[in-house]
Amino acid sequence: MTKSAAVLRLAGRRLAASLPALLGVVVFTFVLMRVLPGDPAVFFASGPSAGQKEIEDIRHQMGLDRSIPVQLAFYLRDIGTGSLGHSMTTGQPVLKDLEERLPASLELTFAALVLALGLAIPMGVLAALNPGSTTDHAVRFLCTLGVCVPTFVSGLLLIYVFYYLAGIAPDPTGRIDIFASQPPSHTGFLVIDSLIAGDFDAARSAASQLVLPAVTMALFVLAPLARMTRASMLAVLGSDFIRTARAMGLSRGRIVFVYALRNAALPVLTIAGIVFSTMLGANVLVEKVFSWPGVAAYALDALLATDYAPVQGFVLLMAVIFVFVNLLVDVLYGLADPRVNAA
Amino acid sequence: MSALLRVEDLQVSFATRAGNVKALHGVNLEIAAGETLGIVGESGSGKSVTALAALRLLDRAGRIDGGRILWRGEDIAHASRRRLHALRGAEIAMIFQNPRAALNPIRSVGAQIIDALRAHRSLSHAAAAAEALEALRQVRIREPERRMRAYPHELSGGMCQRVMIAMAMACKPALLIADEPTTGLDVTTQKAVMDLLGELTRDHAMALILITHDLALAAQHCRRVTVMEQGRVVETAAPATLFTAPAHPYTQRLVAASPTATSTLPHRDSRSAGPQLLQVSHLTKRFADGTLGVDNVSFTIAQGESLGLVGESGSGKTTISRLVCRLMDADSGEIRLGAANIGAVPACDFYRAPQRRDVQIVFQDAGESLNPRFTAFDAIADPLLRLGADRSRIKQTVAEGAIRAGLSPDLLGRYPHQLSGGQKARIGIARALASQPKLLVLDEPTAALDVSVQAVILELLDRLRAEQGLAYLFVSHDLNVVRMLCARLIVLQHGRIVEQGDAQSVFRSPQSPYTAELVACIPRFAL
Amino acid sequence: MSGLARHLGVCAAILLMASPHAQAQTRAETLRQVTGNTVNTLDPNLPGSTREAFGMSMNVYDRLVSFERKPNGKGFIFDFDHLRPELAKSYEISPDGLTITFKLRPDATWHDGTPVTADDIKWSLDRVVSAKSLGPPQMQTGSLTSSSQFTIIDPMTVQVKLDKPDRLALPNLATVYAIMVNSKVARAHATDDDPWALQWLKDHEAGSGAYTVENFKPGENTILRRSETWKGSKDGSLPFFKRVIQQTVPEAATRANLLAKGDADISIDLQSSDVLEIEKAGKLKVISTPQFNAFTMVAFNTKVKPFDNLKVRQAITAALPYEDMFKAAIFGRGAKLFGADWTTSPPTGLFPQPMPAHTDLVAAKQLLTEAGFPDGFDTSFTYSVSSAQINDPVAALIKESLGKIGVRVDVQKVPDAQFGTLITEKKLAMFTDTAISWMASTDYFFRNFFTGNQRWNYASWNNQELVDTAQAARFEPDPVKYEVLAKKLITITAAEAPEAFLWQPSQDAVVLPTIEGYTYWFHRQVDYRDMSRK
Amino acid sequence: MSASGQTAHALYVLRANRISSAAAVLAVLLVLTAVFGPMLTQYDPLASDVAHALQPPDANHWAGTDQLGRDVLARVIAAGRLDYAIAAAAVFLSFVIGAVIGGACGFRGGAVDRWVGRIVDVLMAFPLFVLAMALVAALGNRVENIVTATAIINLPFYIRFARAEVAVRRQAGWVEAASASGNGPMRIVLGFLLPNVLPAMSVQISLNLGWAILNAAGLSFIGLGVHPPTPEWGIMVAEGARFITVGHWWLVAAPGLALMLSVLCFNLLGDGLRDMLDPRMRT
Repeated sequence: MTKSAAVLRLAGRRLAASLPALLGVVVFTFVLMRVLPGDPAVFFASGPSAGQKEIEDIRHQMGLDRSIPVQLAFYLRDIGTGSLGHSMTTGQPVLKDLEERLPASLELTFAALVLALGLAIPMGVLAALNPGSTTDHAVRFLCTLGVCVPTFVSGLLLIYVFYYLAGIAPDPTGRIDIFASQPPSHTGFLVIDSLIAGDFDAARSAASQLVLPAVTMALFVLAPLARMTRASMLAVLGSDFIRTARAMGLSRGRIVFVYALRNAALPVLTIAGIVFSTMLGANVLVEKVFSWPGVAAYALDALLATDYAPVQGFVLLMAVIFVFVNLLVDVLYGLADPRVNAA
Repeated sequence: MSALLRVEDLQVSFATRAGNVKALHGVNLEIAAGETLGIVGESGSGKSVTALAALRLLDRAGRIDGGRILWRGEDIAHASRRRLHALRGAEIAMIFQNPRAALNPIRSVGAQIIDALRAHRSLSHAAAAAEALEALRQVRIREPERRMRAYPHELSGGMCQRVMIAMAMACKPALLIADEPTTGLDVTTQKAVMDLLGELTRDHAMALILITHDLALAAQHCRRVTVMEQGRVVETAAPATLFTAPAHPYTQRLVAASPTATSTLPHRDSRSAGPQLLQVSHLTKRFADGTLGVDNVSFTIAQGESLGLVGESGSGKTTISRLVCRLMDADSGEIRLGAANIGAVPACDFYRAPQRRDVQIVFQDAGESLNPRFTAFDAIADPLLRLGADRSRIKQTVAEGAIRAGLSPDLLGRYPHQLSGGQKARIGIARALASQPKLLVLDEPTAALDVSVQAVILELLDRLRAEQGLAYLFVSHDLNVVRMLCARLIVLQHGRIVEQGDAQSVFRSPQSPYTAELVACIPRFAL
Repeated sequence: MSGLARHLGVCAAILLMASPHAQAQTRAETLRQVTGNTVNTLDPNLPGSTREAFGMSMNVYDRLVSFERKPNGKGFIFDFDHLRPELAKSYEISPDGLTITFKLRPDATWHDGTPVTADDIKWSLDRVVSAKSLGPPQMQTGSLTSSSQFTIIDPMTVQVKLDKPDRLALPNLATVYAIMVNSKVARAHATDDDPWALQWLKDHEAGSGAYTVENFKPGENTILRRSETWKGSKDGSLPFFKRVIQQTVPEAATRANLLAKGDADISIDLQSSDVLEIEKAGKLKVISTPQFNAFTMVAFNTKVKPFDNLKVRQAITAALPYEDMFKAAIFGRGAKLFGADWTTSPPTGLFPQPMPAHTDLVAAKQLLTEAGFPDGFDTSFTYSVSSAQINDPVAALIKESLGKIGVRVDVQKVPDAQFGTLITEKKLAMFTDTAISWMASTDYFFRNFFTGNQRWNYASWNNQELVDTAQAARFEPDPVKYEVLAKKLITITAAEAPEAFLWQPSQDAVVLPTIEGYTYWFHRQVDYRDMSRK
Repeated sequence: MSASGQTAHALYVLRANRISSAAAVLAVLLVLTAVFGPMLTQYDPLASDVAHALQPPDANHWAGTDQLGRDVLARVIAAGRLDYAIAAAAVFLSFVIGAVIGGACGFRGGAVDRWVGRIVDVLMAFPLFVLAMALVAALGNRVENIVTATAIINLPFYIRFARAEVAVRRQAGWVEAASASGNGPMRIVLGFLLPNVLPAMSVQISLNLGWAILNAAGLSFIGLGVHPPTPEWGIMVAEGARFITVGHWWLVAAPGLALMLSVLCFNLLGDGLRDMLDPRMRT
């Protein structure tokens, strides 16, 4: 009771404290976009017959004919009213675009994170139980191998091998087979939506589309997660209370899983939170390679087109998610670790 | 007498980065049912390793190279994992130093006791909970129902040790091994825990092995005491024999070095009645969390005088040492050194003040107070360079300082990790003396040292004071030690002075009940 | 709320798709195109419209007229010189060339089932010359500037009046922008700020074309369904494909994989290297068409030093490694615009055509010395990120080759938006780009790309003789005289060397062997209406 | 640690950890190749030979030739210099600035610390790769800007790291001792705290070197890398990856291998360093 109240208070305080950072993100992005050397109006007026007048029109339409502080003020006002402006690239309101694309990114990132954790935690535990052994070195080498291949290379290779050569994987063109029917949207996660709709073919299609990109991303984050699991497991296994548990004759399974792993999971949770936020923003290249209609690829296209609003919206969204994920991690941490309350 | 546990020629080694290191060179021990055995030794003597090896709890690097560990006649040195699980906790239990760390921080203490119970007996959760509650009651924890749900961080160190004891006793083992169970606890708590331990083992006819560095403690609580040195048992005898007629030279040294109510130092009483050097008045310091760390404390120190500051943890003694030495700012009050009001200079600017060289400090943990990246030479030279010494003579000055502190100049090129605890303590002293201060604040300078080293360092400090006419502010929790070095002392409790006066008289006839309790709790072996 | 509405909409779409009608549309009746880009608006007039949006509008909207097509190699190519009625039943040009009369089809209907009327046509024509969009500047090139030029004669007849007999008036009505819109629907969504319903038509269509939009997800895919009431084809038949999926697949290698596996039917934007290998493997059909209404060049900024010096331009023109670039950068896939052997006058008045440029480093060095740069000079060479695949090698070769005559080149690869800005602001010294014109007419090319102070005058060239000649050619009705003027334009350009012409890149359409009917259109997109599966 | 003690210790760790030793040897080889490599090959990495374009590896061109007939091996070797220079410069920049700012904040605390913390929060909240892209796009894709962008996105980590490490040690006895010995705050941070934080940071540095190379490669993939014809692994891999399907595997093989090995080396080396510092804290 007092605990949940404390957690809530913590959450509220953290959210309030993150507001200046969010404002900073907005302003910084805004200014950064304005110093980009391209003129978006020129870019979008680059049809075969567009002249100076069209450029001026677009400039006016995008509000670029005003001074930067005025533009910023307008932008902040728009954010206040829940609008993130329009994308010139897709012609849609940025909010709508992000709303449609965020579930795709989230679904992929979640799948990748679950996959990575599912592999990294057992590997890290195994390595920590036998430090210095061949298993330990093998785990370390394998995980490191994953980090040193750029995601666009591993992605293209996976496609080449599993789609082109072996023909096991579905065509890497988005979230669901283009010929399959899209389930009605409840969660935005196609696999879950399909299951809700009882459409198992669609669910299988959506899930199989997820595999390759999720593997590509998971490979890249395996190393930090496994390393952290190993290190924190090692630290916990070497701690006094594990010795107590052993001295009390607790079974090995209980010591490893209940005593050690639960304690070791806390730092892993923190890293997992960071990994999640980073992946969500950094899977630009994976989304590109797998034609995944996510937010990062959207932002990349906008950035190259000097399309301000989507980039600004994307960065703001990522910052908000970053704040919320951190908060979630803190809350989970607080629930899992009784010491946090005391602090 | 049939032995409950017999250790025969036990040899243990550890694989370290420097190669294989032998920790035990054939240790022999035995303890009968219901008996109490003390194992005493300084750091590195192998006393804890013996206990851990007996329970096969050595960490990954440790290995039993030879010998037998007979539990009721069964050799458990090579027992299966399954047998060990059945043995540990149920037949032999063990409790450790630093009880708070020895408990799982994210599991309620009740659950941990229940875990221990259910590891050996097929109990329902409810039955186990009931027994756990009973166990807590047995170790005299107040409100045991509420404590069942408490987490270790919510309990005091003494309470944690009681929980540990409850857990260890839960399955009614025949032998309890207590590895430094009271080290790090305040002297009053220490007494309570030891009394409880003695009482419980007696009541349950349980054998107890008490491992400690404190000879007096072992002598007080055990029927027989084994003295270990560098992985070997040097002597086993009844306490009285050890104290009166130690057979082995090492035991003799150890007995001699252990401070008792009657130990003295040659120069203690040579108080030069010099003019007043330090005057502290109405010193008050409130911490960030709102508690009063130091509450209206006033005292003076004359030139060449040595004042003792005694108190348990949280009494404010360390805070006062930092305030006096201008490493921390007080909220109110004055600190005067001679004519200068040094309390008026903010701590962060004091490094530029001319009085910086006059007040120096020796820290509690000598190792931790040395920059790991500085050689002994650098450490001693640093204050010389900063506080304006003759640079051209620096080598010579440092060497002289080292010799004065009893440190061989050959060691000046070494880094802290290449030096022993005693050597590091000497560097700390040499560094503090380098700027030729008038007042030296000694913050538990021997607390982390073995008794034999402590004795030497105390002697050194005593001699230096006499030679250099230094004034000391000596901070310690150990009444015996304070009494050896200081003629006058102050007793602190909760940041307040509860008693002050001549050391001998405070010791002999304490005025405040708190001081009386402190004095009473000092482990001593009455012949 | 909009969320709820969207949910309902999706549910409705699901129901529709689940219906037997939808399921009957098998894979064979569906065409799947994969492309690196995306349709970003359904109304091609919108500023910022992508090329894919242009292509999509051809399938969704009808225009009054359409270009004919003619066989070309394995496929077809559009015929700029021949037009046919599309939404119009017929058209007639008055002998003085000042009036064009369109008769409408009595049986033509909009996608909502209502008949096409002269009102709709008048409104649509007004829209394309009046709305603040890409339409007016394009229409202007065909002397279509004001809504007063369009009059309703009767419910089935609309007349267009011109000031001068402009050869480009009718072709302009066949271009992308001149879409015919269901004015009743569009007007219902017009606002005071937006009288031409530009906003609404961005996400919705109100046309009469061969296909209706089933699903429009910018950045992901656009799915079309055949309109069973379409009347605009040449012979009145319906297109073969009942459903068309145009899907965005950003990675070119993946697009090639999809085709190789037979999972996609067509792609027109594969990398040259992939096309080359696919052609070698012979399993897929590659239809290569040099983009005869385009040219790739190296432009010199004639306003800045040292490119204001003719000899410098000539020297660089002679120092470019044409053959190597042609071979290494585009793998020879295109038509050369260099290496011609005429000196004074070109053999025809067609443009673009090969120019008399050759790699001759000795001559280049000589020219450079004459220009006063015996030790060369420092300059930069710029191109856009999106064209890096071709221009990375081009830049490397140019840098190497110019280095041999002492010209030190700093290569700059800049994001597209920045590239556009730099060109418009005339800040680049030397750069490469590909120029495209919908109107494959010599005078149009020269007026658009070599005169005036606008973006497309890459070289910022100002040659009075050329300007005059181009203007004269525009309104010259006599083909013979026109040919003379056209040749003169080309001769001046060859002599003055404002740009070094490289090639016309090929449009490589890669299709499954069973797919037929691909046409190279002026807008360089796929027209699904002509295509079929064997 | 004394020099000899440190060497002995390092040797012990290397012996105990074969992978780290192999990585160390390989790292030295790679760096040597980057420095002296251009002398090993007869080919000019920039010289085109269109007649011999896209040749698979043979006796003359051990790693084949690219689209312009340039020797892939010569380009891979030349690219090493640039990539290592980019990574080293970026990491050095962020390390120096981060250590000083973080060190000062960790030692001082207070308002400055809070404000720097806020700014770091802002940077951390950014999707980092997108920030790098935006910075390179804004500043122009030149080598120095790629270095700057990489340094900036690394900066918050170094500040945090240095801050945390310094804050932990601020209360240490030897810091108090330094203060008692008459050392001012500046001298304590620069002379005492940072040298002690350095070993822990060296792990970060090593891991970051690999990461910086990957970052440059990622920027190249989206076209924001260095300008051609400058050879750079990221560009070569990005271009080569697109040639995999058509069978020109050698275009990606050599640069890909070089890139992978380098990143692998730096990562394993970082791990090894961590081992050397503290066997239990290998995170």
